[in-house]
Amino acid sequence: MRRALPIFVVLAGLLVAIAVVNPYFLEPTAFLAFVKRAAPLVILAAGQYFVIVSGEFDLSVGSLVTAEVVIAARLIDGSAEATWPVLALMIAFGLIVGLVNGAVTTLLRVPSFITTLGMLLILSGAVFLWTGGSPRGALSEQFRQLGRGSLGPVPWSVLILVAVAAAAVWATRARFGHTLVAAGDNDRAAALSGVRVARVRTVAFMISGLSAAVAAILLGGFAGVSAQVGKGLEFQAITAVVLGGVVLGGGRGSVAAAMAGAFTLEALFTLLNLYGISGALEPAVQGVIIIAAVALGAVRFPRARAAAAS
Amino acid sequence: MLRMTGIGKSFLGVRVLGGVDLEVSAGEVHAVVGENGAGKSTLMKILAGVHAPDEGTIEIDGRSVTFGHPIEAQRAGVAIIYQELTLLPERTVAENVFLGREPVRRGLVDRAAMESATDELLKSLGEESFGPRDLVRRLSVARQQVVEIAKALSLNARIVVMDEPTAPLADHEVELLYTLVRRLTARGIAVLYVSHRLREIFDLADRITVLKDGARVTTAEASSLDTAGLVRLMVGRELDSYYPPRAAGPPGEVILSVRGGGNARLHDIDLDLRAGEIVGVAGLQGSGRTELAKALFGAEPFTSGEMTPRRPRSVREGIAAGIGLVTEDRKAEGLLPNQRVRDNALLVARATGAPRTGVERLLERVRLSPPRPAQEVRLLSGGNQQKVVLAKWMTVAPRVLLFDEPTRGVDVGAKAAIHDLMRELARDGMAVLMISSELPELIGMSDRIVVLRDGRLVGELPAGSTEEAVMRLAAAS
Amino acid sequence: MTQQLKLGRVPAGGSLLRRISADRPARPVYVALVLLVVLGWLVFALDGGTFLGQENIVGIQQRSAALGIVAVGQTLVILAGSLDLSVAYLISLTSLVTAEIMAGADSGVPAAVAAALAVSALIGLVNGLIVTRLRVHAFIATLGVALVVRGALDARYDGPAGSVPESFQHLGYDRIGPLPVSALLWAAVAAGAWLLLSRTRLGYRIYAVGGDAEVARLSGVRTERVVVIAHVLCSVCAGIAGLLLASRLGAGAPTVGTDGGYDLESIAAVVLGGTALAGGRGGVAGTVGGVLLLAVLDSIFNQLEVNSFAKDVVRGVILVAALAIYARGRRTR
Amino acid sequence: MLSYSRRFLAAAALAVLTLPVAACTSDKPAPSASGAPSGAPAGSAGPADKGTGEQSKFFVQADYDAQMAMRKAQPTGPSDKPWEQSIDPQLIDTAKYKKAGPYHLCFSNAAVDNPWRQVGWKTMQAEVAQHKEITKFTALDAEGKDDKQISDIAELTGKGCDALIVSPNTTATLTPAVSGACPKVPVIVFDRGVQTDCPVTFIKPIGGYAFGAAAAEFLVDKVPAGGKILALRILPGVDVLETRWSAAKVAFDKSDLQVVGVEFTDGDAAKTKSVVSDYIQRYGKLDGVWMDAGATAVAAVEAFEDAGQPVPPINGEDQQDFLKKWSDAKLTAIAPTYPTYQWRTPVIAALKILKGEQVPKVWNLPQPAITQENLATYLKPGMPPLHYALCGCEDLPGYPEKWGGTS
Repeated sequence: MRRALPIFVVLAGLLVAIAVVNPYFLEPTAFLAFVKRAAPLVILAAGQYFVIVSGEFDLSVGSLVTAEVVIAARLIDGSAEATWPVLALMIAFGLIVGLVNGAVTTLLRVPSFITTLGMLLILSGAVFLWTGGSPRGALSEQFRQLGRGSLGPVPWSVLILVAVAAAAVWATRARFGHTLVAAGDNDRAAALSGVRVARVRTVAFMISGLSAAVAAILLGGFAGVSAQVGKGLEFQAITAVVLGGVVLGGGRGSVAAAMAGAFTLEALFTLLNLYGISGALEPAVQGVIIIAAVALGAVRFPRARAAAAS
Repeated sequence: MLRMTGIGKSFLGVRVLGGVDLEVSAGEVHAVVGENGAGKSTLMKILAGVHAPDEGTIEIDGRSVTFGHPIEAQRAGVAIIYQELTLLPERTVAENVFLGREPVRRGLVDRAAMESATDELLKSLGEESFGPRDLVRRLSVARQQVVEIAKALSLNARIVVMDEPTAPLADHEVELLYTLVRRLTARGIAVLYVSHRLREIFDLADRITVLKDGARVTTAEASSLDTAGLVRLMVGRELDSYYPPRAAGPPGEVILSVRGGGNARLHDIDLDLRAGEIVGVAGLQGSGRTELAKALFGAEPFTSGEMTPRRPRSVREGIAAGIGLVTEDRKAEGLLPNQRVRDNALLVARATGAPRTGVERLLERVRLSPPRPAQEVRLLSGGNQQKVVLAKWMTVAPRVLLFDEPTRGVDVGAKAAIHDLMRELARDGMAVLMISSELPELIGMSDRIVVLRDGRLVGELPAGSTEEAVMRLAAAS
Repeated sequence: MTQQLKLGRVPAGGSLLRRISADRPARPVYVALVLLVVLGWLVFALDGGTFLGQENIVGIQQRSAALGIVAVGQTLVILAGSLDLSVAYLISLTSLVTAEIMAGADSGVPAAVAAALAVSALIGLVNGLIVTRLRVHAFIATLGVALVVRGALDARYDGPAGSVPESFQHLGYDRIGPLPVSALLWAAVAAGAWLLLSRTRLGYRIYAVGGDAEVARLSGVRTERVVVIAHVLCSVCAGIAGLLLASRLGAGAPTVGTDGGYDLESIAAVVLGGTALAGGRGGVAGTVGGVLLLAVLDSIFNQLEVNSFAKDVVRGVILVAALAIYARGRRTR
Repeated sequence: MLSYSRRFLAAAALAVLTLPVAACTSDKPAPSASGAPSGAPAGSAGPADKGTGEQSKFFVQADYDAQMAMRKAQPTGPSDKPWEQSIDPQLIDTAKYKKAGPYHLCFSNAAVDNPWRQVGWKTMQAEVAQHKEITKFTALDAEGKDDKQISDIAELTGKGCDALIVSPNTTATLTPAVSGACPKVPVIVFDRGVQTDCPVTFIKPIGGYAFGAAAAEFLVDKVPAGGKILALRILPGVDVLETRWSAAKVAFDKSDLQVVGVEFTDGDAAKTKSVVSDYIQRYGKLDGVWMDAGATAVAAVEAFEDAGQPVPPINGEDQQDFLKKWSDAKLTAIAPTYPTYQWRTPVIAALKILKGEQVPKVWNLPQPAITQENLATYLKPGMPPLHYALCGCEDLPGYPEKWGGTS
């Protein structure tokens, strides 16, 4: 938790800065709108956290989001009855993609960077091969409600986000979470303590795939079918996780901080927009902030080796 | 030629060396001895420029030197052969020997010169089984060690530090090393020889410096000492009072039994472990000690033979059968360095789904002091780290606990605590197997000692046997 | 053991093949390449084309030259245990710097080339320093630098800009018999990198740092400096690719690097060539093979008019399968 | 494995040997076509600040005037086949290209990476399929890479094509490649142009100014004076999109409307929706939305719906999802188009050229806008949401399944 503290301070600072420029931001509707907008990235970051903390990468989530939305649109094709079965199918598909990523990485020993890069290519190619180049069909109203509608004043996506966040925090506190972090910190020690390293890592990839499926449901619901809905999300999710102080290479960082990292990224985008920093400078500012955040993290927590070196 | 004065060094607040003096003259073999954790390796690393000393001075030929980087030590004529191999497995022998100082001709690396020089070095070491162009990855550990020695020789060093150089070498290679060391000294090179093997020390050394708990005890002419005297200087106390008393009654029932166990490294292992008994395993490095523990545990399983309980084929089967392993290399195989004490202690329970245990009670049981469950283990001392590893196994209450070098890198106080704990576990009905390269510890702790040589059990000795008896079995050829 | 070692030994004297020992992991990619060429020849023959005709051979070379040059640079950083995700934006930037300084005039060529190389060296220096001094993981460091470069591009350019003179376009279009100048440039860069890696101290140190930074440090290698230099060289390679593309396009273009996907594709080519992503193992020969493999594959796709989605699927499968085979080979050895 | 060094040495030796002997050949054409004018300086600044910012440097007054004139002109040709129509054709003679069939057509495609290009590409393939005299059609996809397209064009010129169709990825950078192909094969360029007049014909709809102006004029007409307009653009710096905005800017500058924001959406529906929501929040209400492309129009409409506000006058494009929304939600809307039927024309043009028939030097296709009156004719139930209504593909074999629809 100590490591996680800075990101919450930064996030709070950004939120205050936004509120100063736009006081309306603190009103419940506006704030909920912000949370709703951030929800897909936060969920992706939560999923990516599990993969990163176990010492791996998942570059395939962006194209998985696109694939999920395109598949849903084609299968639902506007039909209300098809909605729920297709939602279930999307979840299953996310899990299966994660399972394949995990199995190839752990059993075939392909570096996860390459496994998931290959999966990125395969998914983005295969889904459009199937639909003939561009999305077909349409999402049903029921489907769209999850990303668009709300329960009373609270958007569904915010509720889903809360549920996902609670589940993610629970998972890290559960036996699974601890063994996963152990595998990321020192996989040999973990294996010699009875941790099924390959299995927990594979489950981490499946969680990441699941989070991509949920993010796809929210994004597809929010804005409808699009061929580029997931574009660039993998880098944003990894950035968010790292911003939250989670160390690439595994073993360190908390899922709450990773999600805070995603909120911070969204808050940063909002703030840049408010200050009228145009699209052009946005990436530059983002780049500097990411490097600075990680560099500061490295300075605060030097990679000191254990004390008992004699 | 070399004079180190008042050298002190602390790591994260733990003082591992204080006020150590060392003086070495040209052409002598100067042995540095001491128990594990006495500070030998740290002292050598300071000499090699790996660590900077917190205090003290180093003089070579009367001139004061400071080494900010290993290369500066190299340039000053200090070469070091580390305990752990420091070779690049994907590079060739020649590339490794000349790493960092490849010969250059017209701006390009002169491979021919490099390879012929390496070839000569290897020949001078009597090494014919591989050449300068072989990949290090393809060599056995013993041959990789030869490459290390060749590398040090190629430095034209004036001071050569050898940190446990013979550990992985076979006997004929040890003889060759002797020849080499003598050849070096004949050229006026000083050899600093760090070893546990007292016989080697008396064979080779002109003078001996004894370190204990980070301080120098004495420096003496080798001829003025005998084995027993040297051991006394190293441990500084009578052996018998040092170890907890053995169990009074006869050992209990057989908990683990192997007949004809074998795999790639082990052959025909017959072994019984009984409740309440501590069985020591002796053997030189490379004799298969660690492999035996890992085979019993299921990490590198036996592929043949009978075992009761059922032969574990994986770590999880081993744990399920009530077997635990305290690994030799804590950092690499035992601990999660960035996790809290608490998470380390609960790791096995969590991994295997054992019922929850109160961490505080566990830490009390292993006498972790201070017992701070929220501390990250990388910040703990070696002794406390080892206690955390022990706590990890207490959670699943194993019936057999295998200790591989349980007190390596552990300070004296913690060492005694660990010994007490081992004895206590045995008294509570556990079967304990202990591997140690410290013979006094092995003899002091064990109810009986089995000796491994070349992957076979070659004998068994009763409690209280002499070091000589153990060594005779372990080293006989 | 001894027996095996003796069997494994190579006859004294040593062939040229043995000399480039560090590049031996490249063997599978060349086997695959030969098989693919045979397959290509068959496909073309059945489809009524000539695979080994001049047009196709020139086409393969032209298509792979830019990627090839970037991938050679990427090989250096990956061997050193790092990674560079900023090359794509850097290529765009240098193509613009080149074309704007040349502004269509012959007299601007030397200054433009110097400026492009200087800019890329500077970006490489920044990458290297962030990785080594600030201890930021190369993935994040170079991704961050990529974003900064992108910001600069977006702010300053809104489309192709500048123009290169006729004389400079010889680089992109001329050929000597069946060998395009661009491919010769690639060959020169690759040969330079090969020489660097196999015959210079720096090259040896790159392998050492990537193989085990601690061992390298103990042997007196200044590891940080080596990583920084590898980054500078990688960026300079990207800069050269930017020059080549400016010459091909006749202008600088702010999207030429990202459209080409040079960041991830160069990494893919490097690992296809047998270089370990973790560093310390592999070499330029493998990378050249990897790039050629991708180019021949593209040429077959072109002949069969496979659509781009199917291409992505095949590329993804080949990438993962190749790495799985490498991993398997390492384990059973 | 042949060692790399040996290979390199051999290659180098070969190069040295052949250098003096073989004349140095170049695949680049002699006539210099590069060094094009980088767009005339900006047009007149707006009379008053309408919030539209600086005029784009892509704005060329003469082109603007020409397109405005074409919008009013009557195209020649069969009115039921707009892809064969042309506006103000300056016919040129093509007798020198005349040859007997059958024909081998080649096509260098910039990309098929968006739905517009997908629909167009399928339409072109269907057009090719219905001409028996085309026995071979070779198409290479450059996947959005300029460099690959340059190589593709070079490769295609060597494949014995009778005519080469090019859809350039970018204008300036593809110019040298097209100039290189012209002497070897009759070249037909469509969609984006190139900076050389060597192609036999250049096919395009009227253009971006006409698109932008049609949408802006509609808003000026429908939105009361003083109304707040939000302009949504995809990206800066893309020529075909810049012209759309610059024409809209001219129209808005002349009007009484206030443009409260010009935002880039990256063509991302979620971002579009967020941007529109932010503006609704900030200004309470918007009176009109102008868009430079229709792909995210539905997302913009939904932002109003989700905010519980009536949807103000808006423009989209001829994509089915927008037309359906328009019809269902009874919007006040217009859909200027950049018709995908232009993908049929190059094939028709190629055959005309090879038969020696005259073709226009610049083949300006009509560019209709979908309005409330003709909305019903373009709304095609059963077609995918991102299908473009003006594909002109209804009479082609395989419709609608081939375009992803159901009959």
